[in-house]
Parts: sequence; structure tokens; C-alpha cells
Amino acid sequence: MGAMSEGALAKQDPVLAVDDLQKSFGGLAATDHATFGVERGTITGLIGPNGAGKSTLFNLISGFYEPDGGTVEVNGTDVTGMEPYEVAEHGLIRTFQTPRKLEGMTVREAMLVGPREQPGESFHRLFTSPGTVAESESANLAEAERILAEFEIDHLATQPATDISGGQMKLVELARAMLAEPEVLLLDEPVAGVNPTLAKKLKSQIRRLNEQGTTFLLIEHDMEFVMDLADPIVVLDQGHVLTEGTPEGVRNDDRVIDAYLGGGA
Amino acid sequence: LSTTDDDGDGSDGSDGSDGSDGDDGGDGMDGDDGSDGGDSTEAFQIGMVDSQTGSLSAFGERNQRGVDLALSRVNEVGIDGRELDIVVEDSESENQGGIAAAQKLVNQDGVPFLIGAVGSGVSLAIYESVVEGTDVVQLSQNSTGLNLTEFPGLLRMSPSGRSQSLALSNIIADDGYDEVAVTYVNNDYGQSLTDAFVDAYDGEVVYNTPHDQDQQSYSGVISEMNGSGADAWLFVTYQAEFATMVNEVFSSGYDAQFYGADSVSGDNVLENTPEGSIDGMNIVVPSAPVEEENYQSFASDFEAEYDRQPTSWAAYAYDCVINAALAIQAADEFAGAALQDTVRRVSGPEGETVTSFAAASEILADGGGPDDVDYQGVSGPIDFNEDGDPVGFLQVLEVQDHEYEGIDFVEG
Amino acid sequence: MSHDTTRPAGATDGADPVLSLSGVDSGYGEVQVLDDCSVRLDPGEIVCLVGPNGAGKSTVLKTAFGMLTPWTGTVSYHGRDIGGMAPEEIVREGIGYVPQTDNVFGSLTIDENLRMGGVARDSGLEAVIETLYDRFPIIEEKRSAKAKTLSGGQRQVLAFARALVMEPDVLLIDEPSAGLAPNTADDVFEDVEEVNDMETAILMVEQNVTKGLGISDRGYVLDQGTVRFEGTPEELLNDEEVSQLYLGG
Amino acid sequence: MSALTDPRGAVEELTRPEGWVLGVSVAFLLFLFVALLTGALGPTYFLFLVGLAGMYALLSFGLNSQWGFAGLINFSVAAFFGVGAYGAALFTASGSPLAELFEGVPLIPSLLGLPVVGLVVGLAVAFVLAILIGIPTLRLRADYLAIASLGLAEVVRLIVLNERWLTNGSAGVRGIPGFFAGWPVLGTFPEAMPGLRLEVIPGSPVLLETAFWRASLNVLLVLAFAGGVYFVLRRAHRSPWGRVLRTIRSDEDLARALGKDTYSFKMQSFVLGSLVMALAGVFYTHLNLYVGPGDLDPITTFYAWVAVILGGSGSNRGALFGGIVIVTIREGTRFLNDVALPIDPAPLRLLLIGVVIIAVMRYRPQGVLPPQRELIWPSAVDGGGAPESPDSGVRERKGGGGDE
Amino acid sequence: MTVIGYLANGLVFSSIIVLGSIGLSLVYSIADFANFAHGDTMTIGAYTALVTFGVVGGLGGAVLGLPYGFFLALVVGIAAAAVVAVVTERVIYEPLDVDSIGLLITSIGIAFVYRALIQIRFGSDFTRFDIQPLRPIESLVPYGVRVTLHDVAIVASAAVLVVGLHVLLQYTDLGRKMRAMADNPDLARVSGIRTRRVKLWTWVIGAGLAGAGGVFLGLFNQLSPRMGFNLLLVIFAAVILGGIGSVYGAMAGGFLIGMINQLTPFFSDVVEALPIWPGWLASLLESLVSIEYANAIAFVIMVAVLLVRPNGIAGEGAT
Ligand SMILES: Nc1ncnc2c1ncn2[C@@H]1O[C@H](COP(=O)(O)OP(=O)(O)OP(=O)(O)O)[C@@H](O)[C@H]1O
Ligand SMILES: Nc1ncnc2c1ncn2[C@@H]1O[C@H](COP(=O)(O)OP(=O)(O)OP(=O)(O)O)[C@@H](O)[C@H]1O
Ligand SMILES: [Mg+2]
Ligand SMILES: [Mg+2]
Repeated sequence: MGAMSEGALAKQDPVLAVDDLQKSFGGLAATDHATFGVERGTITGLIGPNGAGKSTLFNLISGFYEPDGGTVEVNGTDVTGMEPYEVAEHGLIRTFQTPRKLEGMTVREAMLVGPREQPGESFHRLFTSPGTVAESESANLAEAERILAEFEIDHLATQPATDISGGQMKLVELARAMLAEPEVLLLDEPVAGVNPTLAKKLKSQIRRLNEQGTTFLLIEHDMEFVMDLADPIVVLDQGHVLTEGTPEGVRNDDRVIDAYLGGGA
Repeated sequence: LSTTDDDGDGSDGSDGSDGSDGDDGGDGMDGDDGSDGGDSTEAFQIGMVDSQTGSLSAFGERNQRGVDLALSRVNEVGIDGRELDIVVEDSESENQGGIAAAQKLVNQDGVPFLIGAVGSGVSLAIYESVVEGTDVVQLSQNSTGLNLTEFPGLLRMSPSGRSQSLALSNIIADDGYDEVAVTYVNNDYGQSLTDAFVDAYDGEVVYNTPHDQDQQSYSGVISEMNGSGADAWLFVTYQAEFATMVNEVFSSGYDAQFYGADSVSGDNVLENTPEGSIDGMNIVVPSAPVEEENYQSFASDFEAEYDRQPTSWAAYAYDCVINAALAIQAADEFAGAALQDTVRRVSGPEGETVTSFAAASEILADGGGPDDVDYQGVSGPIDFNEDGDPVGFLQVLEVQDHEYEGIDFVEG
Repeated sequence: MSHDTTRPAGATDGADPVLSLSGVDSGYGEVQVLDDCSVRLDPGEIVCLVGPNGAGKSTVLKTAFGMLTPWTGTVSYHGRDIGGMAPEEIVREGIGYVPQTDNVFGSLTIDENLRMGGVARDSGLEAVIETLYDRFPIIEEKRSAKAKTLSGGQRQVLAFARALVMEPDVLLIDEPSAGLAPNTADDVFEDVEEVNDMETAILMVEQNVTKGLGISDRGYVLDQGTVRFEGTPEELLNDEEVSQLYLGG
Repeated sequence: MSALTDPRGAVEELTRPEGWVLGVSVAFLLFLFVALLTGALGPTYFLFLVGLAGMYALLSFGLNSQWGFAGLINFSVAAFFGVGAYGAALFTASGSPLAELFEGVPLIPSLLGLPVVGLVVGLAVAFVLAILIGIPTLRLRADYLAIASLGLAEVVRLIVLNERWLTNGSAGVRGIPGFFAGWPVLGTFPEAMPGLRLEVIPGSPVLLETAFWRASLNVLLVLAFAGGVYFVLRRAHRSPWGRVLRTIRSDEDLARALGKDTYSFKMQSFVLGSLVMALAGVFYTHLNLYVGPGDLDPITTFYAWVAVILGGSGSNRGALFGGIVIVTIREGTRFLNDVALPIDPAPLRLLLIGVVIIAVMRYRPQGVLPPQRELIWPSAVDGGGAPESPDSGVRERKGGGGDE
Repeated sequence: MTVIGYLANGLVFSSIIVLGSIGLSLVYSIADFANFAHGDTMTIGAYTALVTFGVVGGLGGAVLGLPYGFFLALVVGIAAAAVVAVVTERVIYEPLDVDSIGLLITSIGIAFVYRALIQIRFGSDFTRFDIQPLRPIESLVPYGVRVTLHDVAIVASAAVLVVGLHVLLQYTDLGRKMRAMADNPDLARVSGIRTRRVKLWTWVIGAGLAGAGGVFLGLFNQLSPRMGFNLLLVIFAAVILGGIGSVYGAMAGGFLIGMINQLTPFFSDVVEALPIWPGWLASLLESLVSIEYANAIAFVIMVAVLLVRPNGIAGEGAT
């Protein structure tokens, strides 16, 4: 564990630092003294076998689970034990592996939940400053339309958000999180079930956002996708960090091949 | 009186009878209905708010029997050749329902005479929100709550519970108990009767707790009563609740001298409690002297019709209808103001004592005025006092061999 | 890539298909999704449906399995029309289905999930379940855990196993590899082939086109509810247009 | 109705259920109008019914802003209604125990008897109660919230029933003035108005007298209440605030992940709804001039729910419609009861109410008025360069495969 | 009365609540709505048994102070409740296209209809089975336990039914199918579960137990058209307390709520006996922990339990 924490501390400017995080369910240690950091401005990949504890880690970081031990720092603030919305206030947003459905809303409305700190979310400002509300709503709406178009789902804008295909749901989930414009975005398998042609485009989207300053931590099993996009890559196995390195390094690491990649890649 | 009008049609029903109605505001309506009286053979329509559903629906049912019997007595003879018709609306045993029912009767059907309601709270709610300020006559069939006395405009057929409370406190004291445990149903009726009892009783009330209606078990209450150490237990509640309690007392093997207010008595209690379980209990009920001939005939008619003994509630409702019919016949027009005037007088102490509608109606038809008849009800002499309360007689019943036996009379 | 098809095209054109949709229009409520869609599955074949998100791939499977009733056209199984038959009866006919989402009973244990997969079996349930555990050790160790505690990938495996309990004649699988680690995905594809070897014809939807088509005998490209291309995996993978538009090539 | 509340919505923009409801409403209004003119329907009684409908509409507005907006299953409607009613009643009634309680306290006794003070107090008490009930229950999952709130409502009812020193116990509170008592002009308006006699159909005159004018004032009051509430809710519903609530309703975790403080939002929605329910209670007090513990019975809760569900959860217009339906169910069945049937009349109305509820659930076109339209801040859609809002509802999309 | 005495009373009352709450919980999870007609289903069972008992009478011998005829009536009552529920499901719920709150509202309508029909047929007054009530069992009285043989019969019959249900759920696939259906109805069909049949069985079991509960309630207390409805709130509390959808949770919840309801006098004794300080708090507590507030106390305890276990006794942790 010591060696690992050094790895984390070695980061120049970690926007997210996970230190010795633990979580177990019953007898199972889903997160087992995990320690790593995410450098500002990177796209960090998080890979590992099914059940390695990746999603659990996301849940711990974003405040959905209470860790049994260890700390999480976002932007230098200790957010361990905070409510998800508080973590989000510190600039960290996550998506879910299984897309969430929003009943009774159109896709466009479901997108508009994304932006943070909308003036119209304060009840009294609806009446005291309707102008500001309208302004930000227009801006958000335009932004939503733009992202939907980029994701090739603008034709769904006024469809009920529940009546879309599985892959489309993943896209909406991703698009919405992007609308929140967080500093750190945690993506849980953003392209699972997404058509490869579209996945390619998403890749460039993510890269572009990254160039504009968003830091990404992404879980993905699509090796082509992560290896192209992410650097460094953290490999998780049985709840702890197996290794961390460049795509090249990881790809050739025997332990990784063994536990994860298999002969196929 | 801004109007005259006619309209007629009254009819029963669905479309609200005599149009106009409206206004209850008072006088207007009466005018119109008056003419009604003049020209047609339409039935006179009055209204009744009853507990057809809800927690007091059992009372509603008993009332309905009395009303039906009374209507047939009235309509055998007729009122100036016309029939009497009663529109019954359901209060659901609640204020909201009661007020809505009364609103419909008064402002839609335009009835000048309103019988209602069962629960004391509901009667008052109707009075305050619909009747007060108009000249509609309101006559409650079953409310015995004490505070109705404060509203002289609101008449009632059942005597105030105060006299019962007084009588009970005397009886219990006379029986030599200086400690008593009381439980009462948690509503206006139970509370006001119990308050009056506690005021009047000289001994110590060692247990005094309300209970909610419609509970599935009162074993908590009775075990607390047992624990209080009092040997005299007083119940101010309704039949269903009382029957439950008796059964629980029986199957718990407790033993005490029971006393009860009027509403705990009835065939239903006898039928649904074990033989002997309440023997020796004393109950004070308002009553016409049972040996009187009019009650006898009422009771036998009732038994012939429904195959059961009448309750005092059926008797009150019966008297409400007869009293209303007589008031209508005696009034020169079918209007609230006129009925206000006659409703007390036809049963008031002046005049010839009669015990049936037919007899009273005959006097009126022969040109007699309202003061020429003194209708003696099957529930008592009626004789409303200035507060709108009847002068009831009270009868003390004792349960002997699982039957009610009258053992004493008390003047109200 | 390691699974380049070596098998001869599974069926001759003359053979009767086990399952076929012909000229099917179908959709949700009043929303039409499939438009004159025809798909055929011959005995012993693996057929892969690919296409953009929202093309209607899952809808094809749902229509074939009776979750949706075809508006027009027919769905036939061994030559019999089964369009509109209820899913619980279709299962008994010998078709199995693995949905894309919501495909496990979260509040039941793994063991119970498998048992539920076999409610329509008369006998041999225990034995099948044991073989399935042998085949998928990843779920065996969690036998008595609630399915909702499984990771995404574990869940996918369970869903697949659940459908196999019936030992169906035809298996419809919606994106078997979504969310699976590369090695697990390989395992699943191997299992698909293995199941196929046991005379089960398989119709599957897959976004991992290289691997999916890699084990298939034929493929369809679906777009906007109609079949745009049909052919052997090689034909599809090598077609410039198909590859560009649909396969991320 | 929808044309009144949504002036922009031209008739052709209506969806099928909307058109249906509009048609029935217009027919119903016509029917009422004719009935009034011919004297078949008493005008005073009619106004009473309008007042009741307004009261139920308020209740369903309140419930709608909890259940329809945020998915909070609140089964304590009656408690908030009752608290509003009692708050107003205790502060204004002549026979209120408060007069004794506050004897000697500065200021307060002089405020007793003022309906406006009663209004404020009713709302304030409801506010406090909402927070008290909300703190423990809003952390619970929907179904659990339902029963916890039902239980707490029962606790409130028992307190009102048993704490006589404060509430008069089972005797209830009487001697309540009308809401406008003591106001200039309006205070004496009913008595000052002359009796009018309209004779549209010869022989069936319509009389308008004091009680009629008093009832008109009540209607005025409830229209003011409901109108104000409708304005506030409509704006809130289409705002980002409302959108967060709807997100919570559908998937609270998602809202949390996106950085929304869901507990606070739920509390806001709960308090807002509770205040509206209390407002209904305040109106009720001045409509019926008497309140008792029976007014806190859970049946009021059920009717509010029926109204909201019939109207379509989440739809403010629907809630309004639901209020009217409830009055029709509750009071309209009185008329059906007049039709002589060979059955014991007593439970017949209960039967009818049951059958009507079942029938409406069975044959209603999609929740009568569900919130079909997209809810985006209106001027944002118009001015933001975004495409026009769709002209078919979310649940009503028709047509073929392509969605363009 | 002693603590044991209160506990014994609680046990009897709990038995009835448990029967009601199991059925409600089953329907809650399978048909996916809170069935407000459940209480009135109990009433149906009770009145059918009443009629049957009136016809068959005593039938010779007796056990536990109850004639054989009563047990026949019990069976008929159970059957009638089940049949009515199944018919209602087929005729009303099944064709309905509404969400679970919509079903809830519908069930309120159905409750009104059931109750109205009973009231039309039997009137609104209360009545009892024509069975002679018993005195408490002598040998137990010295321990402060005052129960009759009838009470014993109620507890024993309820126990038999509950154990029978347990066996049914545990040793047949039905229970598992029910849970699968409650979890994911679409997937259940995909797996080959004939969901319609499972649903009907759920109604049969749920309503049957409710019918039994109604009959016992009638025996325990009395019959009136409102009897079941009046108990509904308490039954709901039990179901929620136990954890929605869990049969065993419903048993536990029903047991607890029944106990709490009957133990109020004991609680108030305890509060009086405790040295609470300061004095105003003591008197406040004394006035609140009293029999008027018996139901309130049950609800407050329920809310308190929910705060500690937000998904009920048998429910799992969050997420
Ligand atoms: N709520 C829970 N209760 C019990 N066990 C859990 C829970 N959540 C996760 N687990 C277990 O923890 C382990 C890690 O799960 P997790 O979802 O984090 O895996 P993952 O790395 O995201 O896998 P995948 O790539 O398949 O999504 C798994 O074995 C899973 O079964
Ligand atoms: N329940 C539904 N109700 C209405 N429309 C739906 C529903 N589910 C899917 N759709 C629509 O039907 C179309 C086809 O959906 P389908 O799920 O078949 O796509 P798919 O090809 O499986 O896509 P993916 O690869 O994303 O899973 C999509 O445009 C989608 O919006
Ligand atoms: Mg995962
Ligand atoms: Mg799909």
C-alpha cells in the first residue's frame, strides 16, 4: 500500500485522489485498499475484470457509498462521507453503468437536468428574477441541442426519454453529464452497447472536451476505445490497484493479460 | 317578501323541486312555496339529514325505520289532502358531508323544514353554516350533546344529555358507590355528557378516559377500568362499542356494577352479549312512559313492520316527522317563517292532548289552531322549551335476565 | 479476430428456416419501428444483427419473441406462425431470449434466477443448473447472492445462463458482450459457439461487430427498421460502405 | 377549461384527450347554465358547489405539487387541511379557547378575530408541521413515506381531538366569521345587496338574496386562492426547479449524481404542497363556519388523491379538473339517489361513488389531462433559437417510424 | 393485568392482524399496488361465514369451544373472499391500463362497492356469530392471563394457516415465482412464468387469508360492514413496518403492531412508574402515553422503526 500511495502523491496536480479506500459487502472486499490519483487534464482509464470493483469505486468517490476506510479528495478537498450533491458541488460528476430512465420527460428535458447551479432551480428566483431564469434556460437549451446533434440523437429531442433504445440511453446519459460541465467527469462504460461508428465520434468528443480542460476518469471494456483515448490507465483487480501505466505498458503487462485481457486482445 | 311565484312542480326530486328555492335567504322562498301549497296536490317536501353511511350509520338505519313508519301514518290521513315527502340526504356521519347535505336540501330543494342530524357536532355544524340566519326550521332527531342547548333556534327531539347525567350521578350515588370509572366515546356527545356527569357526581371519578369509535378491541380500556379499583363502571358510548366491551369484560372475567347512558341500550346489545353478562346494569333512557297507550301501539306497529323492538332513536325520528307534519298542517303557508311559529305550538303543552297524528290532524282540520293540539310523542311529551330542548321523561332501566325492565321514572 | 469463421455457411438456402420474420412491421404503441423487415434463421446457424443505435435490432428480437405483436407480416417458427403468441408460451416452444437490459431478477439469488429460467422444464433442472455453474464459474461463487449485487458483467453472464436453462432450440441474445471484460467476452462468445454446436440456432444482436460477426455464419445490417445489407461476415466486413457507416471501420 | 387557463393553446393544438375533456366540460357548463336559468339548479347551492370544487382543486393542487411534481406519496393531506382550518378557526372564532389562553398576553388578543391573521397563522402552523413531518419521513422511500405520513396524520388528528385546552376537543370550533367580515365594503356586501329576482323562463324565477351574495363572496375568495396558487404552480412546474423535482420523482439517484440536493428539493415541494392544502383548509373554515376533529378524517386525503389521479398526476389543469370531478362524484350522486330504486337507499350512494371511481379509472382517456407537454420555461423555447415545442404530447406521439 | 396478560392479549390480536397483513403484502408486491379493498375483503369473508354458520349451525361436536360448523363456515368464508377477489381481478383490475397509484385509487372504489353491497344485504348494524362467548381459562387467571378457548382457537388456526403458507412458499416454486414476478414481470414472462396464473394464485392466497382474518375478527369482536375497513390502517402499518413485499416481514410487522396496540396500558403504567425529570416532561409523557393515543403510539413507533430501518424490518439496506 505504501508504494501505491507514493504513486498517488507523485502526481503533480491531482484533481482526484483516492487513498487507501476500502469497502466490503458482507465478507466480500469490493474495494480493497485502493489508492490512486487522477492528474488534472488527463483522461485516465480504469479497467479491470468484471466484478473488480470499478463501479463500486465510482460509487465511493461520488458519495453514493460510505467507505469503510480511506479518503477521497477532489480538488484538494476531502470529500469522504459527503453527500453526492456535495461532491458534485466540488466539481465531480459521474454517470451510471446502467442508464437511468427519466419517466414523463422528453429527451431534451432529461438533458436539461444536467447543467449545475441553474438559477431556475431556486424557487424564489422564479418569481424575483424570471429574466435570469429564462436567459440561462435558453442558453442551456441551445447547448443541449448542440450536444444532442453531435451525438446524432437530435432527432430524439422531443421523444419521451424512456422510449428510446438501449444504446440511445447511454448516449443521453453521457450527453447530460457533459452538460454539467464538471471539472472531473467519471464515466462508467460510456460506449458499452454503442455502435462502433458512433463510438468513434464520441471518442473525439471526449478528447475535445478534455482539451478544453475537463479531466476524465473512465471505465471501459472496449480496449480499442480506452487504449486510444486514455493515458494513464489504472488496472483494478479484486478491489485493489493492480498496476498503473501507459496504454502500452498496461497492454503488455502479463498480470493484466492474465486477469483481464485474455488471449483475445 | 320580494316574490310570489308558484312554480309548483316541486316534485321530488332530482331536479330540485320547486325551482326558486334558492335563496333560502329567507323569506323569498317561503313565498314561493306557499303558493305551492295553494294550488296543487303536490306533496309537501321537507328534508332530513341522516347518517346513512359512516360511523353512525347504524343510527341512520334505526331512524329510517321510524321515519318510514311515521310517514305512512301521516300519509294515511294526508295533510290538507296532500302527502308529505321527505328527501333524505346522507351526512356520512361527518361535518363536511352533513353541511353539504343540508346545503342541497335548503338551497337546492328549498325545504323549509329540516330534520337533522344524528351526531351533535354535525347538527351544530349544519345549524351554524346553513340554517342560522334563515328561517328554515331545524329539528335534530338524535343529538343529545349539551351545547345544543345554547342554540335556541336549533330544536331537537331527543332530550339534552344533562338530565341523564344528573340522573346517573344520583343513581350511582344512591347505590352507594363513592368511586366510579367512566369511559366515553370520543365525540361531542360522549364528552359533553361525561363532563356533566363529572360535575354532578359527588363521589370520586377515579378513571375518566375517552375511547375512539369503531375500534376492534377495547381490552386496554376495560383492563384499565378494572385496574382503577372502582366497582361502578359508567359507559357513555354506542351499542357496538359497548357490546364489544361487554364481551371483553365477560371473557376477561372481570366483574363490576355497570351503568350506562341511553345510547348503550338496545336489542342489538342484548343479542350480541352473553346471557347474564350485563344483568343488574342500570341505564337511563329518555322515554315516553312505556305503559302509555301511544307508545304501546307504536311498539306493536313497529314490531309488526320490522320484527323487532323499537329503539328510542326510531321513536325520536318518528316524532320528528309527526311534529313536522302537524306544524305544516297548522301553518297557513308552507314556509319557514310560518313553520317556526307552529312547530313548537302543535306539541306544546296547550291544547288537547292527543297521541296520534290522525287525532291531531282531525282537530286541525276542524279549524283548530296550533295551540289547540298537544301532540304527545312516542318518545315523550315533547314540549320544546325556550332552548329548543324537549321536556323529556327519563326512565331507569335495569337489565334483568338479559332483558331491559323499567324500574323507575325520573322527570327530565 | 481469433474466431475467424471457418465453419461452412451454416445452411443451404433450400432448408426451411427455424425462425423467420417476413415483411414485419412492428413498434411500440403507435410508434412504428420495424418497416417491412425480413430476417431468417436457419437450423444450426449463428446470425448476427448489427446496426446503429435505435435501428430496431432489439425490436426484431422482441417481435420474434412475442413481446411485441407484429402489425403486419409473419413470424414463423418451424413453419408455424407464432406472431403474437405470449412469451411464456414461446419459451415452451423452445425459444430462449436474453434481453438487453433488465435481464436478471435483482431481488432473487443467482440460484433462484437460474431456477426461474427453468420453470417450464419438466425434469433435469438440477443437472442443467450444475452444468451451467461449471461453465460459468464467475457466477457459481455467488450462487446465493442477490443478483442486484452483481457487477455489470456478472449480471450479463447470469442473464445468458438463465436463458440456457431451458436448453432452447433457438436462442435470441441481445448484446451478449456489452459491458464484459475482454476475456469474459471471449468466454461468452466461445459459449455461444458451444451452445450453437449443440444444435441451437442463435440470433444475436451485437455492437462488438468484429467479434460478433467473427463467430457468425451470416449477418444483417439493420437501419431505420429495415434490413439494409445481408451477407456472410466477410462480405459485410469487407464492404467499404457498410464498414464506414455501421462498423466503425 | 383548458382554453381559459392556457390562452395560447388554440383549439387545434389540443391532443385528443384534451379535446375530449374540453368538449365534455363545455357541454357540462352549458347544462349547468341552462339548469340555473330554468331554476332547476338553485344558484346559491350552485355557488356552494363551486366553492367546494375550488376547495378540492386547491387540495389537489397541493397534492399535485408533492406527488405530481416530486413523487412524494403524502397520505397526510387531511392533517394539513385540518391544521389550516383549525389555525384559521381558532384565531377567528368567537368561542375559541385561544382567547382564554392568551389573556393578558400583549398584542395577541387584539389580533384574534381577524380572518387575515387566521390565514397567516393557519399557513404558519402548516409550515411548521410540514417541516416536522418532513424531517423524518422525506428520507424514506416512497411507499414508506406514504404510510408514515398516514400515521403522523392520525397522530395530529388525535391531538386535535384530545387536547381540549387548545382545540376545544371533540366539540369543534364554532362562531367563525366569514372571511371578509370586518372588511370595508365586502364585509357588509351580502346584507347590502338588494334581493334580485330574475325570471328567464316564465314561471321559474331565480332569486338572488343575501345567502346568494354571501356564497358569491366565498366563490370570489376561492377563485382568488386557486388562481394565485395556479399561477405559482404553473410557473414552478415549467421551471428548472420543477424539472429537478420530476427527476427526483423518476430517479432520485440520478438527481443526486447530477449534484442536486434532493432532500432539500423534496422538502421544498412538501412544504409548498402542504401550504396549499392548508390554504384549502382556511377556505373551508370560512365556507362552512364550523370545524371539528372529523374534518381531519383520512377520507379527505383519499378524495384529494382521487382528484389528482383522475386529473392526471403532475398536471395542474388536471388537478383543477379533478377537483370538479370530486364534487360531481360526492354531491352529484345525491341527485342520482333521488331516483327511486327498489334497494335500500342508505348505502346506494356509497355504491355509486365506488362505481363512478372505478368507471372513471376504466374509461378515462389517459388520466384525463396528463402533463403531456414538454415542460420547459416558455420564453426559453420561444426565444432560444430552439425548435418549437412539439405539438403532440409526450405520451401521445403518433405516426410512423421516422420521428421527424 | 400483568405483562404476560397484555402479551397474551396482544398475541390474539396480532394473529388477526398477521392474517390481514400477509395477504396485503402479497398483493402489494405481485399486483404492485396498495389494495385499499383488502379490509373489505376481510369483511366479505366474515359475513359469508356468518351466513354459512347460520345455515349449518353447530354440526354436533365442538373443539376449543367452537362447534364444527364454525370451521366449515371458516372454510367457506375463506373461499368466498378468494372467489370475490379473483373475480374482481378478472373483471376490473385486469382490463385496467393504469399505474400503481391508479390501481390504488380503483381499489378505493372497489372497497366502497364491497362495503355498500354488504350494507345493502345485511344493514349497517353490528352482529355476532351465534356462539356462546366463553369465560377466561381458569388455570391461567392467576398469572394475570385472561384468554378464552376461543382466543386459543384463533391463535392456533392463524398459526396453522401461517405455517401452511410458509410451507407452500418454501417448498413449491410458487413463492419464488411470485417474487420473480414482483421483481420484473417482463423477465418473468420471458422466463416462461405464466404470470397471469401466478397473479390469480396470489389473489387467492391473499384474499383467502384476509377472509380468515375477517372470520376471526368477527369471532374476536363482532361483525359490521365497516369492520375490515376500520382495521385497514393498522394492517398497512404492519405491512410497511415489516417491509413491503416480504411475507415474513408482514408477519413480523403484524405481530409487532398487534402487540403494541394491546400493550398501551402497560406502556402508560411504565411511564407513570419511571422517575422522569423534570416534572413537566413526566406529566407531558403521561398525558401522551395513554389509551387515547394508543393508535398514535403504534404509528410513532412505526415511524421510529422506519427511521432506523428505512426499508422495514425485513427490508434490505438502501440501494
Ligand atoms: N451493493 C452490493 N452489495 C453486495 N455486493 C456488491 C454490491 N455492489 C457490488 N457488489 C460486489 O462487488 C464486486 C464489485 O462490483 P462492481 O460493480 O464494482 O464491479 P465492476 O468492476 O464495476 O464490474 P463490471 O465491469 O462487471 O461492471 C462484485 O463482486 C459485486 O458482486
Ligand atoms: N419502449 C419503447 N417505446 C417507444 N419507442 C421505443 C421503445 N423502445 C425503443 N423505442 C424506439 O424504437 C427504435 C428502435 O429501438 P431498438 O431498441 O430496437 O433499437 P436497437 O437497434 O436495439 O438500438 P441499440 O443498439 O441502441 O440497443 C428507437 O428509435 C427507439 O427510440
Ligand atoms: Mg461496473
Ligand atoms: Mg438494442
